[in-house]
Parts: sequence; structure tokens; C-alpha cells
Amino acid sequence: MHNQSLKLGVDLNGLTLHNPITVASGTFGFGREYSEYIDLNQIGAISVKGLTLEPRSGNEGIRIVETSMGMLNSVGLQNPGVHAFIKKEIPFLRQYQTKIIANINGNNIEEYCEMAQILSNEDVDSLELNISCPNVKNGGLAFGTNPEVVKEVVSKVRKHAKKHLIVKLSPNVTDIKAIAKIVEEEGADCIALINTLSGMAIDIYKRKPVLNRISGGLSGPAVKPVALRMVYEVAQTVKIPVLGMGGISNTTDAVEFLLAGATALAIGTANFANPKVTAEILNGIETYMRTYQYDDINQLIGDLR
Amino acid sequence: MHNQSLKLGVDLNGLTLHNPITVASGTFGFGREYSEYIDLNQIGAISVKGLTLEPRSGNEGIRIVETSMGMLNSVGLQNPGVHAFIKKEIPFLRQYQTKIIANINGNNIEEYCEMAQILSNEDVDSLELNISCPNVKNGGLAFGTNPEVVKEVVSKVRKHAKKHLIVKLSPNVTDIKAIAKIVEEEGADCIALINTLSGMAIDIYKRKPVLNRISGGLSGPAVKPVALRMVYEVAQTVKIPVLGMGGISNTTDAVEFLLAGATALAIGTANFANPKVTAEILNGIETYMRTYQYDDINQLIGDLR
Amino acid sequence: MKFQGLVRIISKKEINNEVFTLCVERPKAIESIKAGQFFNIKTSAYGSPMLRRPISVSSYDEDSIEFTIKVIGDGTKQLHQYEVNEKIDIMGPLGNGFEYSNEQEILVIGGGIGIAPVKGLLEVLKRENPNIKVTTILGFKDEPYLEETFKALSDTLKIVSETDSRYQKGFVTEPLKTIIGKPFQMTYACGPTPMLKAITPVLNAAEMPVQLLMEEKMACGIGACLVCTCKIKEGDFGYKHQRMCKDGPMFYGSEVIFDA
Amino acid sequence: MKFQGLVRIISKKEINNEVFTLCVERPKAIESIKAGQFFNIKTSAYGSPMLRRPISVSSYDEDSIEFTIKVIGDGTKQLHQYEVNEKIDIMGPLGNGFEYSNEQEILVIGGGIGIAPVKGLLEVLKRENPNIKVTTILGFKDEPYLEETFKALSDTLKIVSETDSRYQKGFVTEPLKTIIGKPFQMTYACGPTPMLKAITPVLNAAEMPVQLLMEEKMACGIGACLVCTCKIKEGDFGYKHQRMCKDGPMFYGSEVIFDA
Ligand SMILES: Cc1cc2nc3c(=O)[nH]c(=O)nc-3n(C[C@H](O)[C@H](O)[C@H](O)COP(=O)(O)OP(=O)(O)OC[C@H]3O[C@@H](n4cnc5c(N)ncnc54)[C@H](O)[C@@H]3O)c2cc1C
Ligand SMILES: Cc1cc2nc3c(=O)[nH]c(=O)nc-3n(C[C@H](O)[C@H](O)[C@H](O)COP(=O)(O)OP(=O)(O)OC[C@H]3O[C@@H](n4cnc5c(N)ncnc54)[C@H](O)[C@@H]3O)c2cc1C
Ligand SMILES: Cc1cc2nc3c(=O)[nH]c(=O)nc-3n(C[C@H](O)[C@H](O)[C@H](O)COP(=O)(O)O)c2cc1C
Ligand SMILES: Cc1cc2nc3c(=O)[nH]c(=O)nc-3n(C[C@H](O)[C@H](O)[C@H](O)COP(=O)(O)O)c2cc1C
Ligand code: FES
Ligand code: FES
Repeated sequence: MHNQSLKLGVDLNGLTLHNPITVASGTFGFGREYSEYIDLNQIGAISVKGLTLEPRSGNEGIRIVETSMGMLNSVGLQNPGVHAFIKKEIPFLRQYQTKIIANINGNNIEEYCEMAQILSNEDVDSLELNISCPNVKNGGLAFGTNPEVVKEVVSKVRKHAKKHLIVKLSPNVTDIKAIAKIVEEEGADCIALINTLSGMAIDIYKRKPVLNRISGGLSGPAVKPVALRMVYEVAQTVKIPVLGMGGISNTTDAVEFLLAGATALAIGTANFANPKVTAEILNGIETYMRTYQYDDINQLIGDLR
Repeated sequence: MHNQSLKLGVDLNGLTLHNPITVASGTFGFGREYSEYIDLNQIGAISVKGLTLEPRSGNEGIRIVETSMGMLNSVGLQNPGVHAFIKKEIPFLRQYQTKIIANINGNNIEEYCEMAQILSNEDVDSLELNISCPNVKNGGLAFGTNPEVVKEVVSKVRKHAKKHLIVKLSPNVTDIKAIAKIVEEEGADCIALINTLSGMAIDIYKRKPVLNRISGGLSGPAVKPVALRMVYEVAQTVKIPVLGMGGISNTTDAVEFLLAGATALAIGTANFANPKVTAEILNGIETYMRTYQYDDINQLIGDLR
Repeated sequence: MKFQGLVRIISKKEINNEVFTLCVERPKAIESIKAGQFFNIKTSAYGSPMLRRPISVSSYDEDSIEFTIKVIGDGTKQLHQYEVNEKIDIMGPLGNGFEYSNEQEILVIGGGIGIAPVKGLLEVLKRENPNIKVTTILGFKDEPYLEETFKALSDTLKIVSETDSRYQKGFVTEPLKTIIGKPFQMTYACGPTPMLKAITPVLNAAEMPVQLLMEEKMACGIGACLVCTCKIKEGDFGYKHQRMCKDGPMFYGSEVIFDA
Repeated sequence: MKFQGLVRIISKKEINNEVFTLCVERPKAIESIKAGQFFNIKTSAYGSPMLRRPISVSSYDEDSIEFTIKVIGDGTKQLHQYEVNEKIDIMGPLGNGFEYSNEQEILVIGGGIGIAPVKGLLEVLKRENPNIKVTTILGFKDEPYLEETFKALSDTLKIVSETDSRYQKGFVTEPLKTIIGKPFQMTYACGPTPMLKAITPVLNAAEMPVQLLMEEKMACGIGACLVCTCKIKEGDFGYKHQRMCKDGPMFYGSEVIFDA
């Protein structure tokens, strides 16, 4: 039934996916756990858990707060480090036809560059420069919200990245278009957005912020309207393709992002509620395409009237 | 049962309220409609529908999209104009012991000043400078997100405003603390936040943005974590009191905002689901105060451990 | 004070596999109801969807209020899951409702679930004036429902359907053409906006007064938030935006501007 | 492939006014279950709350799985509204579960709703070895429940309550003191974190091995998102963060670091 004459492949400016549905970094581990619930071959690409040069134990204390149709997380980039990823996780993921996107995170610009360098020689399909993580002290959000720093980090990493390079933006900015333009100018192949919105919760019984680091990253359906607006704005602004995400949970959401101009989509938080959501959305998109008589997904992308 | 020895009065730096629960501009009209469902005397203050110098018909087309635990609105400041407000609405509201906050909106700085001037001579308790409305072409959001413009508009309006002056901030900024500091420096008596987040929705059947003006303002429980984070940040930054709002829907939310440092709260979107929510929250706060042995609400404000 | 609170469900009836009725106890606090008014109903105690859903009164008496509801999305699905004796949070009655005053001969036009408030209207009119002459036109996309009910309430009943071949095929405008100009004192209509938009110029041209019961997405439902509008001829701006929920949902065909 | 999907509710039973059981059909696809494992359950078809709720298996056989649930907030309230024959979306079994291997004499400690998985464990152990000697300590805040069930599953049963004066007053640590050092081959414990934190040093000091079934807020429930952690002694950082949902929820008392 799948693919029956429908063309679903997309090209993110050098990174080709057999369908536009990817999973968002940090929500899908390295694919192992979800492989017991869903055929990973059905997923266009997997952006793996955010990697750092050295292993990280992540943040202490409570790491999650459920909010109204959303969640705050404060994982703090717990990961086994880039070398363990290369050794243990790439071979696992290569069993599947899904593309591998390595999400990279540095404490400073040099670390970003070093990781880009290392991974350029490894069997991954794309590097996703995460300059937008709100949950670590150094780097992350600070990089992603200051236009000058964005310029510097992207231009330097570009020199070391011999692979397809995605830059993932923070939504916690006044003007996402300006940041996107800089990222395009500095040579990124693709822009991913949005990372999480910075948010907070207080435990009224303990009278303390729930999260040790006070604020965390908001994701899930709650943020979708903001994400869609930013994806639309960026798609209107840059020529490089956009990998859209933020609260996508069902077919309607997915089609909205495609119509807004995203060439591919990432599903994050929605996997937690429904481990098969990626396949269901792909199916739903195909039905939509049949109903509205698109035979190539690329016709649908940005097709607002 | 109410007030049984509990002190609920707060002072927003010159604007005293008999309790900290107010209603947010644009969600409560001029109080008339809700007066049939709830005793307006129970509400600390009413911020009236955003006023402009001349009457406005508001935006064309669909004005609302329901989103996951939130809504996008694009009302576009439909209002009868400041003069009709003075003539017809102030006398109505003065029947109650609730304070009157006049929410003012200009197409340019001169209009803001003119409105401040006019209302300074009228029987209102406070002026709320809305430099954050996302739903109009001129003014609004553009004012609220540019620090230099914020500085100019607040300093000029301050000169014309002979009343208590609240400045209401837009959350669509990289650094809310910087904006808040400017507002404080330029002489505002109080800071209100957040206004709505800028968001979007697409009608996948018509393949068009649902709202004529493409984006609208997101409010409701979905935005609460972002609002709480910003209220906390601003309360940590400025000395003038904060009027906190954004998604407050129940007692837990309200107590979180108080603990985060808000001196008073505004309830907006939650009124739509429950017209008695303000009274219920006030009740809930009293119960919380008894449980945690506060006899004055002012002890609770900012009381994070 | 107006009513907002919990009421007990007295009965529930499936009309077809999409449409059902809920009948609730009428609270003492509600002194009067008019046909064409609606209630804003909280569909879930757990927040989502956040907003209430406006549902017209499809019948009422001293002790009860009936709603006839079509399942569309999550909100109406949740309403469908309520069972007899459970309580539901309603708010109202809201809106202006139909204006009726002793007409002797009327035309009513209902489309789809828009027949619900029309049914409520005809019941009241028949109660107040058993001799009233009623011509009814109903239009459905698929298989008609409540046919027997409307037969009993009408002197003449015409039903059209877009797909059900046992009925005249097409839209309500077809039977309307054949009776346009007859001496109805009033026409009452409720249905999807495209239907109202189609019949209004026809009736206006024939100088037949028509009351349109209209629809818009709502939030507060009481006129406070200004998210629901009806564009009305004349006014401060060459037109004006009235509130669908408070100034409507009934507007006269002669005053409404239908935009694209 | 592991199981995630809809299962039919076979029976529902109220234990007291806060606690109830749901028994569901065991899908064929689930080959094995271990006591101490849990399922991640979608409480609402309408989105809110968005996340699933982890609930331990309190009993199982070839045809059915039982959950014993305490109503706390919206999620568990929604679970309570399900009726027999309705279907519910479950995912699992998840986590490591208890490790059991032919012990002859064991101690089990349950606190509050933490008695649910302990019940499941005892049923399995008794099934596999009817001669096993079981000493059980249960602690409740208020009135105890499932007392008869545990009487039947235990050779010695001690119950404490913080408020119900018909029982020994206090916490499980009181009766624990009196039997500490007895030759139990294994202790199994489940209850609120403060209880586990209180008993662990006592058991560790007596060199009594203990399996703790622990709790943390979860999102994915399968080990992918890293929001649920258990801090474990030793590892790359002088300690390491293990995943409560995947590497746990059972950890040995000797390996856990209890932070403030
Ligand atoms: C004054 C008033 C009175 C009313 N009276 C009644 C009444 O008596 N009985 C009654 O049943 N209803 C009545 N309605 C309508 C009723 O309020 C809505 O049907 C209800 O709010 C829908 O809520 P929902 O949550 O079920 O659907 P929602 O989730 O709000 O959404 C609509 C669904 O339709 C889908 N959809 C939207 N557009 C399209 C499209 N172009 N093509 C295909 N699918 C689409 C969406 O995906 C969604 O699933 C009235 C409305 C008003 C304003
Ligand atoms: C592995 C595992 C197994 C589990 N097994 C079971 C089981 O078998 N049976 C079972 O019943 N539960 C079990 N639980 C716990 C269960 O998952 C939770 O009770 C459930 O997720 C609560 O969801 P909820 O939506 O009902 O409550 P939530 O809405 O998530 O919230 C908790 C409520 O408690 C209130 N609250 C929070 N902190 C305080 C405080 N300090 N004082 C007062 N009120 C407070 C909040 O306001 C809220 O209303 C298990 C948990 C785990 C991790
Ligand atoms: C638990 C969790 C962990 C995350 N970790 C990362 C990460 O390591 N790197 C990254 O770029 N984004 C991370 N994100 C952000 C997501 O990739 C995504 O941008 C965001 O959640 C919005 O999408 P969603 O609403 O579909 O989840 C994380 C999100 C969640 C919920
Ligand atoms: C329908 C609607 C209209 C609004 N109109 C105004 C307005 O005129 N002036 C203003 O300052 N804020 C306006 N707001 C913003 C609210 O006052 C408030 O800042 C925002 O909705 C966040 O609070 P809430 O989530 O509790 O609604 C409006 C909000 C809504 C939902
Ligand atoms: S819904 Fe608020 S004014 Fe109509
Ligand atoms: S809940 Fe996702 S790792 Fe445990």
C-alpha cells in the first residue's frame, strides 16, 4: 500500500531521505529502544541523542515536568561521548536504511569544530549543529541566541565539516529570520528548527523550582503554533531547505509544516505518547496526498494558496 | 469564609488591590458580560479591552484558532475608542470595588502619549501601556521587541502619564530581562507580562493560513511554562512589582506565579473555559495560605526556598 | 446571575451513527429560553479541548433542555461519551435566538445539523400557535435524519440530499426556487455558511425577510473576547463587526455581509 | 517487536475509595512478563495528559494482566473512568522487574500503592514454590487495604499505619528493626522513595540484599529519552545515571545513591 506511485523522497540540499519523516534528537536515543516498536526503515532519518566530545552524565535531580500538552526537560546532554557513538551506535543504525544525523554539542567553538572534524571521517550522513540546547551551562542556548556568536560558530564549524551540515536554531529569539539568514550565509546546507522553548515550573509543595537548573526546554503540542510560525518565517527567508519540528503529533500538524515550507519534518515528544506515530503520520500524509492529488511530496512543500 | 484573618491586599507600587487576582486585557471586555456570571467585586482589578484613540473595527476573517491547550487570537484591537470607553464603560465599572486598568495602544508614539494624557484626567486607576500586541500592523509588537524603541516610548509616555503606569511586555524576545530593566529605568511603576506568543496555524483543507494576518497571539495553559520563566527572570531583575500572567488556569498555576515573584496575577484565556475561575483561584490561594501558614499574601510572593 | 454549572443528563439517544441527542435537567436558575439560543458546553473535565463548544437548544420545556449533536472532532466525541445520570458543565442560554411573533405562515430552511435549532423553533411555534402553516425545506449531504419529526412539525416538507438517491438531489436552493415569492411572513434558516450565503441573496431579492442562525468559532461565548464576528452592513466603518455569540447568532439576511 | 496497542478491559474492582484494579486481556504478542515490570498506559484518547502513566503489573497469568491503581491526579482519574469491555492503550511489559531464583525464605516490604507489584511478586513466587516462607511488612498512611490478600500470601504479616489506630502506629522501619538480621535470602521492597531511602541503609548495614522497585516521572518509558534516572554508585563519573525505566525500576539497595 505504501508508496503506491507516490513520490515521498526529499532532498535536504545534499541529504536525501526516502521520506520526509525524521525523529528529533534526544527523543529517540540511538534508535535501539524504538526499534522494538517500529521498523526503523520507515523513518527517513534519525537524529541521534545530542553528542559531546566526552561522555556526559547529564543533569542531576528531576529532569522532566509534564505541562499542559507539553513537557519541560532538563536532561543536560547525557550521552556516551562521540567515540562510543562511533563504535557502538553507527554500526547498529547502519543495519537500517534510515539516514544518520549526528547532533553535535560543544562547550566552546573549538569543541564544536573538533566534533565536526571527527565525525566528518565517520559513516554518518549529516551533522546537526545544536546551538540551541537550553539545558547546559556552557554553550547551547548562549550560542544560538546571539547573532555574532552564531556567525562565528557556523563559519568555523563549516570549515571542519566535510559532511552535510544542518544548523539547529533556538526559538528563544526576537528575530529568527535574522539568525537563519546568517546561518545560510555562513554555508549551512539546511536549517533545523525549533529546539525547545525555555520554560519553568515550580513545585508549590516544596516551594522550589522543580528543575535544578531552574528552567528547562519546553516541547510537545503546546509549542506547535510557535514552531509553525518560525518554520514559515524561515522558509520565507532562506533558500536552503528547512527541517521543521516542534510539537508535531499527527497528520494535520505534519501537513501544516510541509505547507509552511518545511522540506522534512522531525517528530520528537510525540514518540513518547505513541511509539508508532512516525509511521502513522507518514501514512496520513500519503492519504492527504491522494485526496489532494499530489503525486510528489515536493509539490506539497510550501504549497500555500 | 473569605478573608478570615488572611491579608490578601497587594500594592503594585501605587496601585493597591484588595486581592492579587486581576483579569487580562482583551479577555474580559469591559466586565459587563462576565458580571452576569461572577461578582466583579471579587476581582482585584480589571484590565479592559485594549483601547485606541479612535474606534477600531478589528481584523477581518477568522480571529481564533484553538490549539493544544491554547488558542491563537487575531482580534486586532477591536474597540470603541478611548472616548466611548470614558463615557460608557468607566461609569459601569465604577459600580464595583474592582480597580480599573486602562490598556492603551497607539499606532505611533504620539498616539500612546495622547492616550496617556487623556486618560490621566479620567477616573481610571492605572494605565497599562501595551507595547506587545502582535495583531496590528503598526505599533504593537514592533515596539515591544526593540530595546531602543521601548526606551523611547516608555520615557515619553511616562511624561504624559499622571497615573500609575504599567508597561506590558512581549515574550517574543531573546532577553526579557534587558527589556524589563529599560522599562524600570524609564520610570514605569510596574511591569506586566506576558502578552501572547507569536504563533501560526494553517488550514490544511484550504491550504491557507487560518488567520488573515498569518500569525496570531498564542495564550492559554500551553504558554504557562514560558510565562512563568519570564516572570521569574524579570522579578529577579527589577525592583518594581510584576503583574504576572500567561496561561494561569488554576490554583497551582497561580501559586507558582506568586512564588516566582509576581505581586499580582492576571487571568485571561482561562475565563473562557470557566467564567468563575478568578473566584475559584482566589479561594484556592486562601486554602494554600492556610495550609502553608501564610497570613499575608505578601509573605508568599517570591518565597522560593 | 446567569447559569453556568453542572446539570444531570436525563436521556441520550442515537439518531444515526453521527448524530445523537442529550437531554439534560433544566436548572431552576434558567428563567427563560428562546429557540435559536445556545449553550456553551465544557466537553471534558480534563482540560483538552480547552474551549467550550457552542450547541443550540433543539428542544426545551420547563424541566429539560435537549441538544442534538453531530460528532465532528474531539469535543463532540467527548460529548458523545457522556452517559445518562452523568453531569455536564453548561453555560447559558446564550445569544439572541430567533425573533418570533405570531406569524401565521412561515418558511423554514435547515441544512445538516442546522436542523437542530430549527426543530426547537418549530416545536415552540406549534405550541404557541397550533394553526401556524409551516413549509420546511431540509438539505443533507448524505442520508436525511429526523424526517418523521419534521413531518409532524410541517405542513409541507421537502427534503434534498447531495447523495441519497431516494430524495431530490441537490441543495436547498432547488426547492427554494419553486416557492420563492409565496407570502411567508418570515423565513427562518440555519445551516452551514455556504448554504446561508446561497439562500440569502435569493430571499433578499424576493424581499422575503429571513432570520439566519449563523455559526463561528467561539471562545467566551458571551461577547467578551471578540473572536467571533458577523460582518454587518452600515456602521462606523461602512460596516461593523458584531459579535456572533452575543449580538447573534441570529441576524437578518438583509444586514449580513458575506465575505469570501 | 514489543507490544503497544489496545487491550480489552475484562474486569474492574474498587478496593477502596482511592484504589481500584483493572484487569485486561493479555495480548498473544506478549510472550513473557516478570513481576516488578510495568506497562506505560495512555490514560486519555484526547491528548491530555499527553504522557503515558507507568503502572506495575499487580498480577498476571496466561490470559490476563492486572493493574492496581491509586487515583492521584488526572491520569489516574481517567484510568478510573474506564469500564469493562472498553479498550485501553498499553505498552510493555517494561523495565527489568524483580530478579527471583528459588529463594526459600524472603522478606517483602510494601508501602502504600507500592504493595501492588509486591502482590504480583508473591503470587508468582508462591506459584513456583508453594513452600516458600514469606515475611511481609506493609505500611500505609491511612487505612490498610488488600490485607486479606496479603494474609493469604504471607507466613508472617505485619501492618503499620500512620493514622489507623487498629494497627501498629508508624513506619515500616519499626517492624523491620525487630527482624533485621534474620536469614532472609532476599528482601523485595516497593514504596515511596522516602520509605526506600529509610530502609536501604538499615538493610545494607545488616548485609541483607534488597531489591528496590523504584519510581520516577517518565516520558518514553523505554529508555530512549533519559528523563528518568537512578543514580548508581561507581561508573564513569564516580557515579552514573541509569535509566529508571529501562535499567530499572529494580535496583539493588547496595548500588543506589539516594540524593536529597
Ligand atoms: C451558535 C452555534 C450553535 C451550534 N449548534 C450546534 C448544534 O446544535 N449541534 C451540533 O452538532 N453542532 C452545533 N454547532 C457546531 C459545534 O459547535 C461544532 O461542531 C463543534 O464545536 C465542533 O467541535 P469538535 O471539538 O467536535 O470539533 P473540532 O475539533 O473543533 O473540529 C472540527 C473537525 O473538523 C475537521 N475539519 C475542519 N475543517 C475541515 C474541512 N474543510 N474538511 C474536512 N474536515 C475539516 C477538523 O480536522 C476537525 O477534526 C454550533 C455552533 C455554533 C457557533
Ligand atoms: C515504574 C512505576 C510503576 C508504578 N506502578 C504503579 C502502580 O502499580 N499503581 C499506581 O497506582 N501507581 C503506580 N505508579 C505511580 C503512577 O505512575 C503515578 O501515580 C501516576 O503517574 C500519577 O499520574 P496522575 O496523572 O494521576 O497524577 P499527576 O497529575 O501526574 O500528579 C500527581 C498529583 O499529585 C499532586 N502532588 C504532587 N506533589 C504533591 C505533594 N508534595 N503534596 C500534595 N500533592 C502533590 C499534584 O498536584 C498532582 O495532582 C508507578 C510509577 C512508576 C514509575
Ligand atoms: C527529552 C528531550 C531531549 C532532547 N535532547 C536534545 C538534544 O540532545 N539535542 C537537540 O538538538 N535537541 C534535543 N531536544 C529537542 C528536540 O530535538 C526538538 O527540537 C524539540 O523537542 C521540539 O520538537 P517536539 O516538540 O516534537 O519534541 C530534546 C527534546 C526532548 C523532549
Ligand atoms: C482574545 C484575546 C484578546 C487579547 N487582547 C489584548 C489586548 O487588547 N491588550 C493586551 O494588552 N493584551 C491582550 N491579550 C493578551 C492577554 O491580556 C494576556 O496577556 C495573554 O492572553 C496571556 O494570558 P492568558 O494565557 O491567561 O490568556 C488578549 C488575549 C486574548 C486571548
Ligand atoms: S466568543 Fe467571545 S465574543 Fe463571541
Ligand atoms: S522515561 Fe525515557 S528513558 Fe526513562
